[in-house]
Amino acid sequence: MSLFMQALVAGLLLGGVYALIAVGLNLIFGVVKIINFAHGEFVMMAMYATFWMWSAWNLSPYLSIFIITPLMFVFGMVLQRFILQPMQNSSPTMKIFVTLGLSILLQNLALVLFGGQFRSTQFPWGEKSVTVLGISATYGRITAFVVALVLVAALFYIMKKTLIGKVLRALAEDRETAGLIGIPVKKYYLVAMGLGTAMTAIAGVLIAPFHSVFPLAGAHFTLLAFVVVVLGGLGNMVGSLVGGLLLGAVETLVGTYIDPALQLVAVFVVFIIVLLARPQGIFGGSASNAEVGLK
Amino acid sequence: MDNTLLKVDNVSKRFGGVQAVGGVSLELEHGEIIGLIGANGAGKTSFFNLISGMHFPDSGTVEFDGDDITRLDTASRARCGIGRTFQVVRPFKGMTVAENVMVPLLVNDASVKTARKRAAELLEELSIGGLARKPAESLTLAQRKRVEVARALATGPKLLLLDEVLAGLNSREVIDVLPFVAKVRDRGVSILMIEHLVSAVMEVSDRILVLDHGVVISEGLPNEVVNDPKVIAAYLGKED
Amino acid sequence: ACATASAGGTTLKIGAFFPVSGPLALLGEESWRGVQIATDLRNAAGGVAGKKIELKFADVPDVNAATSESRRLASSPDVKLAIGSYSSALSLAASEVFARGGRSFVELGAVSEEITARGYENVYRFNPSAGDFTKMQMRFISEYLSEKLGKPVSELQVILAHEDSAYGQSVAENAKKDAATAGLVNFSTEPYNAKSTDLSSTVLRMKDKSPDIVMAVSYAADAILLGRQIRDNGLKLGAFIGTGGGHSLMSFHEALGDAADGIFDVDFTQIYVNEKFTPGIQDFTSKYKERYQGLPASGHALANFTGANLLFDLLEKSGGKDDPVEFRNAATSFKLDQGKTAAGWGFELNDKNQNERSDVYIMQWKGTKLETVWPPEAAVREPEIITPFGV
Amino acid sequence: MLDVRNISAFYGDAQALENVNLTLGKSGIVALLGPNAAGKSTTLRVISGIVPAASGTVHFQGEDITAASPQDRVGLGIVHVPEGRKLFGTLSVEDNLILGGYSKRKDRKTTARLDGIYDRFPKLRERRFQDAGLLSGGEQQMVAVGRGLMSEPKLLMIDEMSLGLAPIIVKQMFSLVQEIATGNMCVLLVEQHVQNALAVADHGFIIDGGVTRVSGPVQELLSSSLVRESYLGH
Amino acid sequence: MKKIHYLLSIGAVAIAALLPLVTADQFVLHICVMIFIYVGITVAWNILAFGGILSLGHAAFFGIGSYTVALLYVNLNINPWLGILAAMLTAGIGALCLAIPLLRLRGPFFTLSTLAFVEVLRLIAIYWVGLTNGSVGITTPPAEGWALLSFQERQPYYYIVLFMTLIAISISVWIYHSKMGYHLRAVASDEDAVRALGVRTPRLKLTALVISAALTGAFGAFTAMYFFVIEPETNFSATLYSIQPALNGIIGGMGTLLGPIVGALLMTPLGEWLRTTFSGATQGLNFVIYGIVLIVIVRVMPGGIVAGFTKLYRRFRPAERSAGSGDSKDGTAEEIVDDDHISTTAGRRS
Ligand SMILES: Nc1ncnc2c1ncn2[C@@H]1O[C@H](COP(=O)(O)OP(=O)(O)OP(=O)(O)O)[C@@H](O)[C@H]1O
Ligand SMILES: Nc1ncnc2c1ncn2[C@@H]1O[C@H](COP(=O)(O)OP(=O)(O)OP(=O)(O)O)[C@@H](O)[C@H]1O
Ligand SMILES: [Mg+2]
Ligand SMILES: [Mg+2]
Repeated sequence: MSLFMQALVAGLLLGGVYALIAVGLNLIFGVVKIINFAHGEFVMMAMYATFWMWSAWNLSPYLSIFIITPLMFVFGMVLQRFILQPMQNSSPTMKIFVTLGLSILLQNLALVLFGGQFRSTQFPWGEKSVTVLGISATYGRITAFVVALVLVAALFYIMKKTLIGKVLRALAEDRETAGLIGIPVKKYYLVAMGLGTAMTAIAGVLIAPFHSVFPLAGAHFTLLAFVVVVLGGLGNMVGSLVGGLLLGAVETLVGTYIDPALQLVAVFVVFIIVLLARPQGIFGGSASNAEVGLK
Repeated sequence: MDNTLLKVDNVSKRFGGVQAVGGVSLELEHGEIIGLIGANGAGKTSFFNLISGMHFPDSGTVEFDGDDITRLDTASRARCGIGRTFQVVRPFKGMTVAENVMVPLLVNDASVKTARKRAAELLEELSIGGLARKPAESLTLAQRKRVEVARALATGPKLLLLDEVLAGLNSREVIDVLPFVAKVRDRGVSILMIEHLVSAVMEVSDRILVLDHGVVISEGLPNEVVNDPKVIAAYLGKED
Repeated sequence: ACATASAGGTTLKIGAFFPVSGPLALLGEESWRGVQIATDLRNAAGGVAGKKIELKFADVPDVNAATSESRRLASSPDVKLAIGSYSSALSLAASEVFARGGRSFVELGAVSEEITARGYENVYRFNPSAGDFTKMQMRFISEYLSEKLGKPVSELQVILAHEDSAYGQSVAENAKKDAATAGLVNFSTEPYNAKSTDLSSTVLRMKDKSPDIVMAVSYAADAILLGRQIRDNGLKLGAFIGTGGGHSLMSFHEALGDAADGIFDVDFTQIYVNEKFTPGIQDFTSKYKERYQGLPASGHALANFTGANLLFDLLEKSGGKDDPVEFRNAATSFKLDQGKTAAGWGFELNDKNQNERSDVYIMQWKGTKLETVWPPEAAVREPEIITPFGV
Repeated sequence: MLDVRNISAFYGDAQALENVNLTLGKSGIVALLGPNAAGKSTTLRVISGIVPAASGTVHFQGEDITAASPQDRVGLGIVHVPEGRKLFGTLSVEDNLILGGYSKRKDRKTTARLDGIYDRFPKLRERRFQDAGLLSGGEQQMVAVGRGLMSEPKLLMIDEMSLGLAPIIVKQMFSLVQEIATGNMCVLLVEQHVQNALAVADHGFIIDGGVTRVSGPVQELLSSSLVRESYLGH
Repeated sequence: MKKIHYLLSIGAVAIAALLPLVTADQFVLHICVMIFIYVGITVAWNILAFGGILSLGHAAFFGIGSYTVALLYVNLNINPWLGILAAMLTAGIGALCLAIPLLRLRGPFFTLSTLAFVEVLRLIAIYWVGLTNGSVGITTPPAEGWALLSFQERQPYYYIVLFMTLIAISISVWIYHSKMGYHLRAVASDEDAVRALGVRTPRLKLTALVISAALTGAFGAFTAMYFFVIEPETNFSATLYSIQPALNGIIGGMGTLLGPIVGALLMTPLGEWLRTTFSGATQGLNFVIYGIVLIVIVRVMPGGIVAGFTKLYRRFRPAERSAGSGDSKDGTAEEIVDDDHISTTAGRRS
């Protein structure tokens, strides 16, 4: 039982990390409508930034996050402005491959600049662990988990209640009409991409204390993040949280009780099974409005 | 032999909280044209979807040409002879108008050559022969509607479901098109048409069915129906 | 390293395959550095048999690239001999092309048994193989740890956690056999996926078995992750023995800090080793420092350096002739005792063209140094028993 | 107020407009008529800026806006209710309306404007929190017009206003248009119900083949035999 | 097909067939073999793309094909030629396994789950050591001769894969112009509408997927014999055999006939050339350049290379304008309501 609880807690904490990485992707995928294969590389960039600030200025990740997040916001906007925006009208598949090119580029740029070394941010506070009822967890992971919750709640609020959120949802649905009724579409795409990238940066910074930093550090997360977003439902932040937690729990429980070598298999199989039952994801709305007179 | 082509018995369909179709029955005979009118959201298109198999009814049955087709999928129904158009037109992008029409023709006829010829004829018949080589997405709404009709006709239907194909035509153009509808019927195709242009519906329909909130509120000969106070209240509005 | 490519008489062209991009970039690059240093030193000393050595380098991040690049180099009539390749899969691919094309391939770093087990007479391996790693581990456990931990071998609970790449899987296969031979009755393996981003389930399963010793085969990131999660979950161990790869890397110590102290590791020779046993290691170390501004990240550079030097010695003996027959004659007749090269290796090929006198040693982290501690002839100090990961 | 001079426009290589001229006053209803594929929708698109004019000019209140972006034009008071309504189906009715008022978002009068719309369309007040996609066609058209009105336009262009609407709603929409056009607003209507359109409009333009053929006050048009024959069918 | 197309195709085939007579350079021939392999799998991938279906799962079929031929050859001593046929069969069966649950999914949902499918197979190939020898992989025994599909020289491989590729292209051309092609292209635009016209789309998509997978499996099998080494990381590599063919196809022009061929013809040598030219310099530099090239191509020719050149060509042949040729594919509608137009026109004002 205590093994089960420990595995479950570990799984949920891991799920928090997945959710954290997925919320940014959810914005980019759900609003900007880009399957961003460079997502993991955004995480990787933030991890490197965290590492370098820590090694150069001994800056704690929990401080550098306030520098890195805005920087990555700008980075996301620049990307949107100069690479993605000019091809807003080309087919979605073409956009996929721009992001793929970007992913290859960023990964290898990191290799060119920093070499293949595996680096670690050593941050004692994040590594300290607490034990409650025989179940232990480190502060670093708990923080990531809590921030994931907060971010999801904040984004949920933003998307539902604020004007920005409404505009973003409108954009996600029909950007041409949004432009027609006077919404500065490009500006909001910049915002969405910036926001998505900034969220991703937060994820990168927060996992840096317990993950190694190397050129491929983010790549392993890309597919997982997609799985989480699709599983939870496009554009649905709560979905990403639930999806992340579900997959995290599946991963550790299957790993603990069946075989760790199969834990990722289990994650993908669960993903496929859930999609079969709910092709729009757990919280995805039904998309067939076409016959109702929309579009 | 029984002359009934389509027999819909008490079908219902609910979407979440909305009872889109609530127990509608209908018998349509060979060679008949029935007009279907009703307020927006009355459930007309949903009713079409139940007949054409885009959705399955929650209850009730659909019989076509003597067979129960309630559980048959769309494609099979189309093969049985139910052709439909979509209210929200759906031309195949990336294909020319002629190619659009070839798609259904190729279902039965494996030869691309004959399909191409037949498509040209059909388009000519709908007086859009000149558009045959244009990309389908470059047409205006009204043109797209005609392509939609051509495509439905190309399935070789016994029953044609027309969902607001006259919308977007001006009065003059409607007058041009109506005889075509009659001509199709004269070839032995039964027609069920949704239209908001009451004068047009009255002109070609043998009978009219009025839906409101998913139920039939009136049914009968065109003249009877338009004078029905319930129809006037729910649909036509008072003449001023 | 690119000397003027003139007539075959004055230069000796050798193909060199290493993955310096992609997921294997780090240790692939380290390996390649070792070869470059050996070549530079040898060329500075006049080359082999009067010829300059010219390396034809190819980056081979994946098997497709390895095949393509070996085709490319093998299509040049001057390249009759190639070296490589750090990774077993790459080695298998590249050596196939060379061997089937009637040329020679010398592996300097990959450990899978498969490489020399295919029966190609022109494929050689100068470095130790996976079996050498596990044999050394088992020896260390039965001859040393068993006594220090106060349990007979048959009672020791030993788990091998390993990643499931070719390296991990082939080490695990050998470990199972060698553990049985060594009388480790309570031996089990825990495979995990090389791309896992979380190893808590592996750690929890191990914790459930309360092992005395955990051995691990990991690449870089997972080695660190495993260490951290063992620490975070409070898994108490008598000893932890890494198997090359990630546990030899400086980054492993950097990530875990003091918690890494006391971790054992079996690997290719590292620079903190009995220098009497490893003549020439100082040259290597200083040359490496000079050229790359830092210490080697792992033992790979030294292993490849040593392997390349062995190769040059052979070529010296064959009079600079690199065609397959001459080279094989030279290789099979060449013998060198252990303790005569910079890695401490000797040289003698067995019937499968595997260098039987190369070996791995047990090292232990202390401070920022991975010091050789066992067997005694190579050791710089005695091993210490420290609870792993500061649990 | 709006002056469209000699515009031409293309879709790729295909010419949709050749020479369209249009002038609109400060208020009233103007009907833009013409057969299928005449270029009516395209004309509206050029005016709202989603299709660029290849030649010719568009002036609004004396200012040359030929090259202005659609957003800027909305800011100036030109609003286009596109054919097919194009609501944001997954957003609530109220959110759709709020977004319609985006260009005026800073004046803090959004709530007042919303109330204005709800007073005009009481049915929408009932449905304010429902997803717009689940409304019936007529209700959707109301939202579409309401969304356009939210930015308090000076020129409201409605394409195919009564397309697919039940006769009773068509009547409502026409009286609605008449109502809103009494204020300081000009409504440019593209409509296939020619009789109805001409019944409410003050002024009419007829384009065909991308060229303005006829224009003038409605009475004149109604008496023109060309108009009667080609558009009214009698 | 027009006459000129016939002549051009025959010319291209003739040049390809004669190339080995001109050069015996084994590396050049090897690169050609790689190009043909990629043309083949890209064309196979593209059959599904006719239907607008973007699969990133083809590495699964490639891997299944590779393992089938290798396992049959190594364990049961079954002739590799038969193995290729068996590979087509198993890849087809694999496609059925993928299709039955996944083909109902649409758009990115389908695409991403195919990617997950590849991951699952890769992980199973690693895990199931008893069958696949795990990550260590399988090596085919050395041999020589047509009987065993193993040669020292590249020429025989060259002709074999050229032949296979031509078959794949022919199948693809035939499908495009057949009933199936029309139906698939219609599905690409609107599946519901196609169903309403009487086309059994699940069966249609399934057939397309199975054909596409079987062809991919055949190339997987050939590649296994060609490379000798079969291991999960490579043969089930999404990067090499899912993303790369998709990339070739999309860069050339997804769903068109010529696009995938052109894409593969350009991208394969580009990658090889960059690696041989730059890899010695700095770790990863060749990929940095590759990434940039990729972004630039996609940016400059958003409709694909073929469409890009068609457009250029049209620009210089204004006489042919607006004659909307029978199979013109460019979405004029979208181009026009283009944000960028707005930005350029807006720019003029300021
Ligand atoms: N797929 C669906 N999901 C949810 N609700 C739906 C769906 N299809 C239709 N509805 C709802 O069912 C009701 C009937 O819609 P339907 O489209 O049948 O009306 P209609 O009579 O065709 O109206 P109109 O004349 O405007 O086309 C509407 O309230 C609509 O919102
Ligand atoms: N998106 C588009 N792409 C290409 N051509 C188009 C597009 N939209 C319209 N056209 C063409 O431009 C011309 C004018 O079309 P427009 O839509 O302006 O006509 P309309 O008068 O609104 O017709 P309708 O009454 O049918 O709506 C037509 O020939 C049409 O084929
Ligand atoms: Mg309807
Ligand atoms: Mg129009």
